[in-house]
Amino acid sequence: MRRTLYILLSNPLSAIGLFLVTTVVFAAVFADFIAPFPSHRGAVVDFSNFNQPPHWPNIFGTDLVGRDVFSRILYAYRISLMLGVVVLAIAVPIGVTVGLAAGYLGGWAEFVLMRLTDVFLSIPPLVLAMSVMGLLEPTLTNGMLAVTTMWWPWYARLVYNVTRSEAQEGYVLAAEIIGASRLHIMFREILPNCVPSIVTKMTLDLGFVILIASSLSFLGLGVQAPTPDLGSMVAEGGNYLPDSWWLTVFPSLAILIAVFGFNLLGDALRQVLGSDQ
Amino acid sequence: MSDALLDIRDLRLAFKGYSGLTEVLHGISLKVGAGEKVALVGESGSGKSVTARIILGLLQELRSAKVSGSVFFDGQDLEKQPLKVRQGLRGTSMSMIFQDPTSSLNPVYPIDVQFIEVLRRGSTGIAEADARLRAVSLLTDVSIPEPERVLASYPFQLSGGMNQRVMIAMALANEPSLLIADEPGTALDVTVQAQTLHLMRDLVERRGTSVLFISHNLGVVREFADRVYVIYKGRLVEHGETYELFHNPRHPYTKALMAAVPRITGGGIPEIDEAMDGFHDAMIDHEAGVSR
Amino acid sequence: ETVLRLDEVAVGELDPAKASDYADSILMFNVYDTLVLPAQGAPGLVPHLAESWSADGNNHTFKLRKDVKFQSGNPLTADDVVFSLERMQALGAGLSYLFANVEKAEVVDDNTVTFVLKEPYAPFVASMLRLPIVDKKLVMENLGDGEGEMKDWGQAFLSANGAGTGAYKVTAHNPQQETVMAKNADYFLGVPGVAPDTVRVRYGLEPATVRTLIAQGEHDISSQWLPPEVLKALAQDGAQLLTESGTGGFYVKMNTTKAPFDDPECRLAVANAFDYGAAIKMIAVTDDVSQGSPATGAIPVGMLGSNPPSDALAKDMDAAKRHWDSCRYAPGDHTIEISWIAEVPLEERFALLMQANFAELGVKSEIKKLPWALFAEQVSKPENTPHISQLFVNAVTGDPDTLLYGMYDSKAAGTWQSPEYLNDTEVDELLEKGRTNSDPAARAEAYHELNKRLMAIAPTIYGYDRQSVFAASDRVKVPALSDPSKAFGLDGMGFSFRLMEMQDKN
Amino acid sequence: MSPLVRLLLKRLSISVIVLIGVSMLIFTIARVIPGDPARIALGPNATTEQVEQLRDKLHLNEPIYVQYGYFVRDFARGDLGVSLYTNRPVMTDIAQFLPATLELVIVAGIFMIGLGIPLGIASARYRGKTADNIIRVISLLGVSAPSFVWAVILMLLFAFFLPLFPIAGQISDTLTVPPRITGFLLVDSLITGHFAAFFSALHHIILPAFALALSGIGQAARLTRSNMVETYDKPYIEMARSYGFPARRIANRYAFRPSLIPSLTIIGLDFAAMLGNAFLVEAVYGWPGLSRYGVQVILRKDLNAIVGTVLVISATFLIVNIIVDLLIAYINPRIRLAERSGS
Amino acid sequence: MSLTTSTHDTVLEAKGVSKVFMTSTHEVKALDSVSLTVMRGECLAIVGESGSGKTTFANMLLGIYPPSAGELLLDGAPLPTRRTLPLRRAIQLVQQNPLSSLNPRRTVGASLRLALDVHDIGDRPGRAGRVGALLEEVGLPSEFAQRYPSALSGGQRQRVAIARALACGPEILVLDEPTSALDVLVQARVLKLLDELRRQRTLTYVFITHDLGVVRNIADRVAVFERGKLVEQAETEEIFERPQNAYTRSLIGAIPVITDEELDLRRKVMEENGVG
Ligand SMILES: Nc1ncnc2c1ncn2[C@@H]1O[C@H](COP(=O)(O)OP(=O)(O)OP(=O)(O)O)[C@@H](O)[C@H]1O
Ligand SMILES: Nc1ncnc2c1ncn2[C@@H]1O[C@H](COP(=O)(O)OP(=O)(O)OP(=O)(O)O)[C@@H](O)[C@H]1O
Ligand SMILES: [Mg+2]
Ligand SMILES: [Mg+2]
Repeated sequence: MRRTLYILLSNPLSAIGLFLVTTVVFAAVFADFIAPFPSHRGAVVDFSNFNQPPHWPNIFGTDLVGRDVFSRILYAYRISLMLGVVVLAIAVPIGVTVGLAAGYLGGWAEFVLMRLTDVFLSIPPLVLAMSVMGLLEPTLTNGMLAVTTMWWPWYARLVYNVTRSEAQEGYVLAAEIIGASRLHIMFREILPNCVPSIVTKMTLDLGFVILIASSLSFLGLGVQAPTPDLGSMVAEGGNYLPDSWWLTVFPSLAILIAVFGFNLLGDALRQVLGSDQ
Repeated sequence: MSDALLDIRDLRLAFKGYSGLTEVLHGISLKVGAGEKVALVGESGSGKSVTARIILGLLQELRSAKVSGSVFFDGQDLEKQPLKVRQGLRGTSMSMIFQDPTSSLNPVYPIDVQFIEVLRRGSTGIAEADARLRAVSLLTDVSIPEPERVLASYPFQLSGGMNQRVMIAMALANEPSLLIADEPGTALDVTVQAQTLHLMRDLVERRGTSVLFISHNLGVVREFADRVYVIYKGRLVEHGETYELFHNPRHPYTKALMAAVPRITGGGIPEIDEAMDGFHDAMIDHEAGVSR
Repeated sequence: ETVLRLDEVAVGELDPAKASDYADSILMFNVYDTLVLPAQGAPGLVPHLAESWSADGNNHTFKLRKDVKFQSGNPLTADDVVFSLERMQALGAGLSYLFANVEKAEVVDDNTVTFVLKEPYAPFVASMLRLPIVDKKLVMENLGDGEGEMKDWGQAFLSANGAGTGAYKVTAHNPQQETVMAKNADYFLGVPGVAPDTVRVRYGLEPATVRTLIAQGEHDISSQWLPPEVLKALAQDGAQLLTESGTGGFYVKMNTTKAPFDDPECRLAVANAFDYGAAIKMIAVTDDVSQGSPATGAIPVGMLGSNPPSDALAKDMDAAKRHWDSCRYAPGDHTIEISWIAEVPLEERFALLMQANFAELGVKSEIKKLPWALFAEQVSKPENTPHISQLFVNAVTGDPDTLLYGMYDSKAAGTWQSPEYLNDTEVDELLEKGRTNSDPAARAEAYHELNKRLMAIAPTIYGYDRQSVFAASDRVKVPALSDPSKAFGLDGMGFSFRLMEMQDKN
Repeated sequence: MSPLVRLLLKRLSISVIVLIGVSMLIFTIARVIPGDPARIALGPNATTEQVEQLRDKLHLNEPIYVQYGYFVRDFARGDLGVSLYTNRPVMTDIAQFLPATLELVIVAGIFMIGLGIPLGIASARYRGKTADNIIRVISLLGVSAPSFVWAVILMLLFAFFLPLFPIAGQISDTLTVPPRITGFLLVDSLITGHFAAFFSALHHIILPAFALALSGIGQAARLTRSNMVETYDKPYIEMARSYGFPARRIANRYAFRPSLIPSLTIIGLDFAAMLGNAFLVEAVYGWPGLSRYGVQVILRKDLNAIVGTVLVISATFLIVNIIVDLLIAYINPRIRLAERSGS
Repeated sequence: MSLTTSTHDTVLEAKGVSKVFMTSTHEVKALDSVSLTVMRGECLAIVGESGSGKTTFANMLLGIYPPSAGELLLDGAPLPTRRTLPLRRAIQLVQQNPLSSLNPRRTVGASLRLALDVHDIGDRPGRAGRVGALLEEVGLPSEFAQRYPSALSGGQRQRVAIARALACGPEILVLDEPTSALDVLVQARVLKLLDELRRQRTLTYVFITHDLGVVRNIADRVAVFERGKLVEQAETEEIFERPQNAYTRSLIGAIPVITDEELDLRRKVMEENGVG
């Protein structure tokens, strides 16, 4: 652990990544203390100061009902991170199990599971997510579920590929010869060797989950106003370009910075964990 | 001095890693005369292959490798030569047989493409058909039964032994003045191995090629080499004429090495004491004082 | 040649029997003609395809002009009028509900047609504004697959082609991309030379796109759905602002079947807590132009039965608190669901405004964004209908009946217009009186009474009287949208291209 | 039968199975999205009888497998039904919108491959040097934002503040659109020799295609780099170097081709993912493409159109993947020459 | 030291075993009706040119794939391809490549522990101790249980692989070129270890190798494969002193050696074989 940290800090790029991620996480966790206008996370309207370009104390300007964009971005990070974490926490185990089973068991299991994965992969993600939302009430939780539905196949595929090559390794054969059960081989022998790829993809994905979720909220699924959400801020602000540029530019940059940070970190992790897919 | 084709002086090598520098070579000096067959033997990981790669200038380009010392080739200090010149020597004046036959051939090109490309290094502008003919004859030399088929194949379609023979044929193709052979026989049966040794010997006699021969098969070394250097953990520990060395090994490590070889006359598995007494003793040079 | 370029948010429905929204209306009013037209700059109707009309009890007879030819060259006859009505009724789409009361239409002679109503309906002639006349012969030649004698009633054909008498002919129509129209040289009223030669209506452009295209002189008239900020920016860049005065309003509708809004006191409380001033501020474009004016009641100012502008509604927290005190629910009892239609971003801001306003009463609320289609589906059941729905509703014929009946009559409940589910006998009676009494004065009286009653039981927060604002380049002059004396009292009629003037500056 | 043909047949048959799976899934999904399609289609004022009539006509009152049966029957006749939303055959709608999307995605794909891969090669070749670091940061930035954020940022920079590119549409309004032959504006204008239209179309497509491609470019560069770097450590590269081949030749010939194999799969997936992402970009740039149509029809629960659109997108996705697989097989002799199979 | 076969019974028997691999382009006959027996407690060496089917034979012994023809018998009973746990336990493998045969993400201890857990050897708390004992048995300190394979040298890894194979207490150990990746010093240590273990535990070895020097010193009997066929099978002494088959003779004649005595032996064989 200390070695990892040391390695991360010794490379300027990964140090920046670590810094950005820490900052974003910090901002999300302590938004209540950092945000100049904590109440603006909710339904506050102030028509004496709306749609204003950046100025003190609204350093990122104000939105169309007079709320502080900066404060809202801080709170949006909170939602985004939670969403990303929850989605991955569900999607990854599903995808990993499917991928492991298909990659290791082969035969019919492989055929059925991978074709199923293909089916999900070949349907446009938003359609898939919407359909899940179609069965359920449009709430944040269900939005997460919807994103999860479209996310697991990517892990299934990744793990499938890694598993297939790992299954050729001597240690798998060794475990088979000893007589270890398939479950043991999948989860205790092969899975640890997939972990680097998975962890790396997860850091990279955290950013993308945030983005997809925001596309969903554009469709009326997921995070609801007045809860701040980066993706919806960009999408809605886009209507007011170029005049009210701050409505889109700052949330866009916020996404970029967060995801960039996660990507840098993911890259660094990939090196430390020694997995180049 | 000038009669040594290859003269390595005080070669040091360290690798930079997460845990700092790891020294691999601690000052190696060795010479290979023109037309001479010199063997480098020693334990696995002792630095044989890296020495070979430094001679070709392959390691120097690695950022993590710190190389110091000098390599004289044909009287020129290679480290002082521009990259172009060094590159020019490779594949023409010096070539190398790599340790791992199958992974040293490009998996996505058939053998003929790779072979012809090598031939073109030696004789620029050689016609495709001529090159092919030459490749066929070279492959026949290394006892490959169906050279045409082999040429049309991809490395994965050939056995390890076949790939190794292809590599040997390639390395000999341009009749270099220095041939570095890094474990050229690992994947071969003893009969084929004998054949390839014969081929190299032939090249030495015909062309005056010098060979630096790396192996841990002491039997092969004994049959092939004129002189032997023994390396242990990045240091040369013993050096001498082959006959001298095999009949009178003086360094504790060399002795242990000799003792460890299972004899075909039987006698059981040799006793190896776990303690490595004296392995780090200073180098013993059987030729100290003899000028070469 | 001159090209007029405009855009609409929605998909253009070319079939006149299916036309319902603003974009459809623009297509319809230009490709097709109706028997009557709204008078310019004044209330009332003027002859158009019909030279004159008369009423006899439940029979309305129209005399048609003899010189009108369809774009196909076929002459217009009474047969076409009857066909158009039957087609409208058969398809049952769009605004056909306006004709649910028509028993039948009969050809009296080639140029005379009589409509027979089931029940008396005072604003019947006005509803003729929504009966575009289609070319029966042409349609019958182009019937598509379908069952029965009329097969598909020419739906396939009319969704891609024009079959009207209008001043503009459709030359290309792609419902999601654009409709291109060209002048009809043989129009029976003639089309002035200054009117645009070609009109391109594009669909679904983003506000930012429209904003830039207009600024760069590559677009002429925006849709009315540009957010006020964008209009403001365009005006500052020198674009002209066109307006169409409202025949409708912004209505914040409360589900009267769900607690706490099943108690009128609670409804009154929130109606008083609503910050009308902030709403007006939100939609202001410039000092003179706004997307709306203060509401005075349920009926927009200027319409039959409306209150004078001086009666503007205002936020009154004391009254609000008082009303809630007499409500049988405590403010914290329920979480109010405030919905907004995803396609109308402005509504999100009103939702936020309400959330803030209601919070002052101690009422908790949550905001829910609904795509239109989902909303339309949800409001068909009272239990699925959110506490609060925001809607822009207008009188499709300019008559208050077409505004109010659909919203408040207890029999009309369960459509997108009536998420209040209001069931009030007094309202029902007054609505009935307004639509059946043929005496204008009596009607005015009835609507006044209705207005009062609707204020007293507050099924709705009457947000503001809507006014459509369009940004336009200086290449085009639109008297009907800039000169009050030339304005029509009907949404979309201002977009009669034949009345526009292109300033050719090349 | 050559192994390539065999592979093609195998992939095709798998794709057909997947497509059947997709059709069943999407068919079911389309029918469980809340909202009565008939009611939505007929508008808010339709009567209950009218709605029921339409439901009957659409077979909506029958069990879902029966409905699927009807669908399969019609599909076999090349009929995807009529869109309730545009009142046109779904085939017509798709034929209208697919080319615009494909054009956008293909141009984006060209950017992705044409820029991403060379950047990756350069980065790997100069690994550790400044050029490498710059390329790495750029490509990482590329993948750090979704296409719609890039669309907005690029539009703001290069259409609003620096008006180098048009902000919307496929072609300048003032030009007459060339007659529809292939539906691809760029191609049609070239065929008809309408060069003004061609250049205008090109001018219009650059920004959206670039926005769509940016993360793909980054991804391709990163993948190519990491695979190349890995390849550079392979003994056969060292062997090539030992023969004194020039660095350029080694990069472009010896290292590139083997490293392309693992990259290609992901690049193929990415390319296909652009199909789905295109709608966000299409929305920002007012691009009259299919993805946007897809979102519209979902919102309106236009059953036939949903199923049709999804099938078309999935089929495109599968076709792209088959092409990629064949390409890989072509490059990788191991697959081309022998598919190993135990007995 | 070589044990005479007569005092031992047959433990493993191959009867006309063949293996054909089907590839998309052609059929590979990897093994062609090989019949041989392995006696309890002996060390049978299998030598032969590369590609002669040695690994294929080993794989079938371990049930990795079934023979195309013929059958395998263990203690006279047919040996199915799908192995029950006791059968798995009976035959274990030490693979050629010590690096890939150990899971890089699991500690040495965990890899050893697996065998104990699967076969339910000893009680749970006792197993940690057993792991240590196994390591010590192969001459490694018991602390190595905490290490990852990457922290071990090639020889050490090979010892761990041996310890793992021993962990389940097999009767038969199949060793597929267990020392070909090691240098002679390490090789000597591993061979010594194997030899000692065999004595202590009365194991049976099937030992695949290229190195005839090794064969000479560890095997009781030798089987020579050439192109999928068994061409000679005899006691080690016999093979080296009086090889019958031409291929065997050419093998022995080409062994590189380091001492004069060896040279003499080789020369003798070469002369008999008529090679100059
Ligand atoms: N690129 C590298 N980075 C770090 N360490 C390296 C690198 N290449 C070689 N080494 C280390 O240098 C040492 C010498 O390696 P070398 O390949 O020369 O051994 P060798 O004598 O050829 O052994 P063998 O007989 O097994 O081939 C080893 O410890 C090896 O781990
Ligand atoms: N899965 C397989 N599919 C096709 N052919 C195979 C397969 N496995 C082995 N072979 C072929 O069977 C033959 C015997 O292979 P095997 O690995 O048993 O040889 P070996 O004697 O172990 O050689 P080496 O000494 O090189 O390890 C070879 O020609 C090989 O190419
Ligand atoms: Mg080496
Ligand atoms: Mg083998």
